[in-house]
Amino acid sequence: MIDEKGLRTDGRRPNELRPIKMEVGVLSNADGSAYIEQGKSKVLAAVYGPRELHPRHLALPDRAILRCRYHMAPFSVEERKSPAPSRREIELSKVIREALEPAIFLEKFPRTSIDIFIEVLQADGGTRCAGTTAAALALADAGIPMRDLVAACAAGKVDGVLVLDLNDIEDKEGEADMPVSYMPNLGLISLLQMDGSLTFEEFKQVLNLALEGCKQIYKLQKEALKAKYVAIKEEVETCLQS
Amino acid sequence: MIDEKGLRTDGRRPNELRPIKMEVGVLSNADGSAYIEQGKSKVLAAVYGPRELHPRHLALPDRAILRCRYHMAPFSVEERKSPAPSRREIELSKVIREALEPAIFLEKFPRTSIDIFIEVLQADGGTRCAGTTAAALALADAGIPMRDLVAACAAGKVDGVLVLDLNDIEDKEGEADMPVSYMPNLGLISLLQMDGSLTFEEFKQVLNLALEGCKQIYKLQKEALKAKYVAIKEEVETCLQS
Amino acid sequence: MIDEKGLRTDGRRPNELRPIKMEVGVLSNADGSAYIEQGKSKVLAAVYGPRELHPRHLALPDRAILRCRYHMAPFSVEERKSPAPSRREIELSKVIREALEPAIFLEKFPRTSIDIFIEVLQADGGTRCAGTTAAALALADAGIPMRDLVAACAAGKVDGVLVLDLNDIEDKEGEADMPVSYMPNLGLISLLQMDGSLTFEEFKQVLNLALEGCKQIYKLQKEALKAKYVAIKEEVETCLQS
Amino acid sequence: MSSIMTSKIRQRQIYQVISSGKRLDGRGLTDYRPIKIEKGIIERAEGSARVLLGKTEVIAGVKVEVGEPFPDRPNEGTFTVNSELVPLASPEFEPGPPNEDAIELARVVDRGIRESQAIDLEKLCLVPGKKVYVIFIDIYTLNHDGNLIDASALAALAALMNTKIPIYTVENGEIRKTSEYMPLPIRNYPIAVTFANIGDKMIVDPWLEEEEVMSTRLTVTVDKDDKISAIQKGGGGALAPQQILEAVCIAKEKARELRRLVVDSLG
Amino acid sequence: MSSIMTSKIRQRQIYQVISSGKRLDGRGLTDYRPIKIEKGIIERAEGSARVLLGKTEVIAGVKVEVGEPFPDRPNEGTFTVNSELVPLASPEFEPGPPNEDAIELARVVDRGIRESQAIDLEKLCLVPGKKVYVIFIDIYTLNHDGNLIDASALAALAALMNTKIPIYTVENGEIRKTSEYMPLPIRNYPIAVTFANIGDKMIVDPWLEEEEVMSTRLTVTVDKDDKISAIQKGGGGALAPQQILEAVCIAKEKARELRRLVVDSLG
Amino acid sequence: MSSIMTSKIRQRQIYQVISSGKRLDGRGLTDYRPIKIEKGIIERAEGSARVLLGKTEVIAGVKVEVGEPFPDRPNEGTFTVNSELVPLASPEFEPGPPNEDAIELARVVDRGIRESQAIDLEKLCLVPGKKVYVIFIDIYTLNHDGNLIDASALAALAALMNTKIPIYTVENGEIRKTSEYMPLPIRNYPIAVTFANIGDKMIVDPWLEEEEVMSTRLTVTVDKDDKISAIQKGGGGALAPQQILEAVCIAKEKARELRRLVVDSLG
Repeated sequence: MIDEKGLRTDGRRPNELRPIKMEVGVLSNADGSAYIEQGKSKVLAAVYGPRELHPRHLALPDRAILRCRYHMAPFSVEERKSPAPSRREIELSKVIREALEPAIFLEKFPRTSIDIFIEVLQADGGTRCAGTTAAALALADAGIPMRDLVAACAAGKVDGVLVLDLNDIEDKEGEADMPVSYMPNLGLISLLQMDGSLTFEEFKQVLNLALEGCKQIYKLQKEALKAKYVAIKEEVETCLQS
Repeated sequence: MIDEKGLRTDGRRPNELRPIKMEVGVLSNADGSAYIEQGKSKVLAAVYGPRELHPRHLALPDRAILRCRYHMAPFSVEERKSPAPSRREIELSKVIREALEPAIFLEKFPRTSIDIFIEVLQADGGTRCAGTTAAALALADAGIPMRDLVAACAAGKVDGVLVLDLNDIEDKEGEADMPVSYMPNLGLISLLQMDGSLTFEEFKQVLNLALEGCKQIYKLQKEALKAKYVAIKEEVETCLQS
Repeated sequence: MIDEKGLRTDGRRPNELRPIKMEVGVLSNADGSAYIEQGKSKVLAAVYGPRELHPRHLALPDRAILRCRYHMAPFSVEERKSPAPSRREIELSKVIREALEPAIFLEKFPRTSIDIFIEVLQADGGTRCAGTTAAALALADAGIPMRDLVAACAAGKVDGVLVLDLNDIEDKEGEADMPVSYMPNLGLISLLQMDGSLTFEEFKQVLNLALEGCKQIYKLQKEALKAKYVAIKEEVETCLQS
Repeated sequence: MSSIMTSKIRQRQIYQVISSGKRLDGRGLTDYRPIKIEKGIIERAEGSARVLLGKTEVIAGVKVEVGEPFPDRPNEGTFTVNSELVPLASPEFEPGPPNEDAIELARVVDRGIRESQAIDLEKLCLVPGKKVYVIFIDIYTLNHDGNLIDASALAALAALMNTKIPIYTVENGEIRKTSEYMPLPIRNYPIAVTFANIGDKMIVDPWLEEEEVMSTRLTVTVDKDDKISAIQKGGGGALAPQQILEAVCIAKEKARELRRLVVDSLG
Repeated sequence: MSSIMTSKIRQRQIYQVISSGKRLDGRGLTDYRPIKIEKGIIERAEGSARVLLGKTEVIAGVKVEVGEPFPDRPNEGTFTVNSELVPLASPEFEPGPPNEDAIELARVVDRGIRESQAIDLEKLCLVPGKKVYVIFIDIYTLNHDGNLIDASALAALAALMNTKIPIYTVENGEIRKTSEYMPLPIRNYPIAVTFANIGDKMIVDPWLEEEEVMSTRLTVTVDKDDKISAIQKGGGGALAPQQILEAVCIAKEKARELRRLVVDSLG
Repeated sequence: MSSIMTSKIRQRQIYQVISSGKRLDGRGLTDYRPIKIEKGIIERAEGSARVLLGKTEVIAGVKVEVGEPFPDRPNEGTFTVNSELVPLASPEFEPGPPNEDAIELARVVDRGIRESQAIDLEKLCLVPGKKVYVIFIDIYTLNHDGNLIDASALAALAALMNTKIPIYTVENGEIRKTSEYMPLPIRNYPIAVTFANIGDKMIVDPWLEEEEVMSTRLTVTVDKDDKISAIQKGGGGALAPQQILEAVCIAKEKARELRRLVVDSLG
């Protein structure tokens, strides 16, 4: 899956991200929302809350409860997926929730819930990372106070080469895949999974590669947030002028 | 399915109802109940309520909640039906509930529920209408104050002929089926569905045909209610004489 | 299944129990626990409670609620069993709960629940009886005040011979199986099921045989309880001496 | 009316009357309520029956399909018993999958039929190991006024006796439905007789209010040869061995009485 | 923001404005909101479309598999419509299996497609009685601002028109996928037109706040020949026959208008 | 006793002791509790093992069936890992389908086995594309005193090493079970090593009270060649890259230690 020029199936160099498009505030009902396209992966995230929690006895007296659902549309994958949540979706919902939790000041909203909904509209690898990235944007869009953004990106090993941001075929046929989420200002990793086979030395390099990817994603997140505020500002100004 | 004399598979004329038998107050535990046989369709309806609602947080401060379950016995159809509610049963439960709702003074019973249970014991077409008709009787039998009775009947198109009260084979093989429920005193339609293919002109005629059917059913409902009160009166008198 | 010497497939005489091993207090988290091996059947029971009940509206003002789950490990039987509770497991959970209920002073713990969990690790016949026996030990181990222990044992008919404590093949291929639980001090039977074919006279004899088995099991239960207290005493003494 | 829970006073009354050997509705301790059995009430089902036991009302419907045998019984048809406590029958019943009561009920009826070998399953094999008749017995409780087990067992038996199954021809392992029907091969008539223990008395056929007072329930299923096919103790109480033996004796008599009713109703 | 329930005052306002023949957003009573249809947005799906109806946003995706036909239609492919009201679309939507609203929505869209015979199912048979194309139409609501039925029906139709199915070769009853694709055979274009009854007025394409005020909903699905394929009344109110007849008339006009949009968008 | 939630005071104590480089039970920060592995405890299962890790107790049972391969791996057997947190193991566990913790546990164990290619799946093919061995690994937690992942992974590996599978003969695509058995072909020995982050320390094999105090959990699965097969971060905290690298280093050593134990126990 790496050609003689060292390029990947989609023409990328090993340490190159796929083309990424992010947009913030795409849904009118949600308190915050974001859309991300990373290569052919297309993921939507929405945040509702902080809001009253039902049933009430689940509420915590000293902080908000964070809930997260990662879900794939039936048409997002090669073979139609049943809409009932799979074991994989249940695990990823947990992993993503735990990736976002350290970034949020949950203690500011006791007795409430903050609900994150991630819908994978099209899956081509890296959807848990794209979902985490989009969810962090949606949280920011909802105005929820955060210690840092969370930027996520995978790295791994394909045909003996360490590569960044694996697509579906690289993930499935490659030797290792390692999704990572990073909070650059805090210097902390909040999501880390790996499967495959790596020596300790390789692991170190792959981790660094993933962190580099996260940092690039982080920049794109900031731009996407800025773009929204510019858009709002323009809207307001147009409004005032008219 | 229409012979040279213009008669249907079961010998009826196009605008003729099937033989109908109604009985009110057939179950001793329910607050109200009714049984209907319409051709080979046999349907039982029971009403519980107004009664306390569990879980309580579902209760409404200004009116009763109306709940309805339309359910088919496993042995009611040609091939045994799983007892778990099908999508069709879930939809019909909603449609029947919404057909009965405008007839009931729900605002007289805040914080309670009125529960309607419809069991199809044998299905030969028109069971949602028969269920609606029986449920209206059961509501009256339970002494729940109503704006009007609700009488239901389908009409449709079979082999190019507009017909009343389709049986199973006419429904399945015919060109259109249109279940309707009507409140004759109010002159209002509370259930209306259609599937098939009808021109606007045909639609108008089929609707009128269905309304004529509803009016006949309405008369039978009144007789069934009267029969029960006569029966009670006789019982009381026998009791007094003895 | 009975040879010319009158012995059974596993070499036992008709009125002989299988080798039985009981141990009390085997799990550290549970409030009470017990383990039983009866032939190749291996069953673990644990008790939690009396404890606060969720959801609270299920609580009773005048006594504890007794709950019981009989469950088989997927690997406990010849063909892997789905972990979802089967109809058989649901019935046996009820039957075992009702076998233990008359032995417990539930009225001493209003508004609480006492929860019994039985896990069949390996099944070779008689697991509902072994589960009942172990659960009674676990209740005693949890310090829950009881009117009597409950000892359970099956008897039945195999190849025309009345036998005690049927194993799996005897249960499946035999003519009758009758699980019984007994409270020897009260002289009362609290679990009784039978399936097969027995004359009235045979029934009488099988019932007596089962009661004899229960009495033997009862002795073993007492020994197992004593063994635990001896063990605790020794532990305490060792502790004091050191 | 929505709550049919009997008041404490009423409960004490029931208890005391039974202690003195009588019952509030005038029955003797081992009398059944009036029983009415109607057959063939659901024409679309291959077999059906309705049983009225006092005010308790139960319908059983039998559906017949063709399916695969169990691997360990390649030459036998199969049957399953399912029970639904539909919510129109009692304010205590709720919609949803069968709860433990419904499951126990179905399994007790099932065991009576299975252990008495009421259905000749070997006659229900079409292609050994491949195609057999599959019998679904669905029991529907329409009004619950106590003793659902006996009413359900009666309804199931009557429905089975009323069942006609389509005849198939078999050629080269392929089966074809004919337009002919034959009766389901029935060779035994198991009858469930249920007792309630109230005070020191064992009464037969408890009605709903008596069930609320009873400490223990005991069901004895007896077959046509007076053999016991199944027993089930229910409820959170306990019984002395002697009480059980007496109940089994009475069950034999009662079963004969009820069996006559079912057979007559299908004459 | 988390609660989008309209206040009582707002509700009265909506009601009054409509009574006077206008709408709060400036539309006429029978005007649709701006509609935008995008096709082929999910490359992995065999067909897909996104519909924006004002702020209501719906995606439909079509997946194609090979499976067995229904026994009573051995020569026809099959299709199913599924709808999910995913929780990111509204604070009122909850995760879990489809509720009655989602099921009704899917079934109304399904009936429009089925009764107008929009898909030529006979062309979707590969091996009669054995192998046919199986079409899954999944409708995903992304933002709920009212009138999900019309948006969903539009999205489903646009996605079907956008669908390419793999061509198979059949040899001796064995099928083999080729690398070729062909368009899904579409032969009708059913359009759902939904009315809300508010006061004595029937308005078209209600948005969310209007839906909260309406007493009754009426959906009329009209096919390319101006024939009515499906009707569904929803909501707990009732309608006079005359109101229904008028709505059906208007629906015919509106359906033509919308049909043009779908066809154009797929040029 | 029914609540095993650790008190705030106790939590602070645990935290402080660990900050000073010690643990309340006297272990060093990277010490495991005593481990006991018993094999073959469930004779009816094709393989089984019990693991005691301190007071944490886990059983794994292996069942072997014959089934179909996945379409994209026609020449390989399949396996699934399932975990049940049965309610007798902890007052926090509830009956019902596996929750997210049980699912994560099973999937982490599964990935360790799968990615290290511990089972030689190609040797588990009977008839390519049709019949393969299907391996079920069921993990049962009997007592939960922390670090279920490592105990479960150990139990699963020991049970697999203990597994004997029936030998089948294949003739004309038909398979027949013989009375012979062979060991399951195992070619790697993945070991999961779990860390808890408490304060600035990474400790190995946390017990229950430590788990309640930890901010983050990190599991590193290492194979027989010291390669990393799987990693899983859990819990709502975060880690510095350096902490992760150090943990991975320690995991390598610990895995060797534990691997020796499993292999020895099966001598």
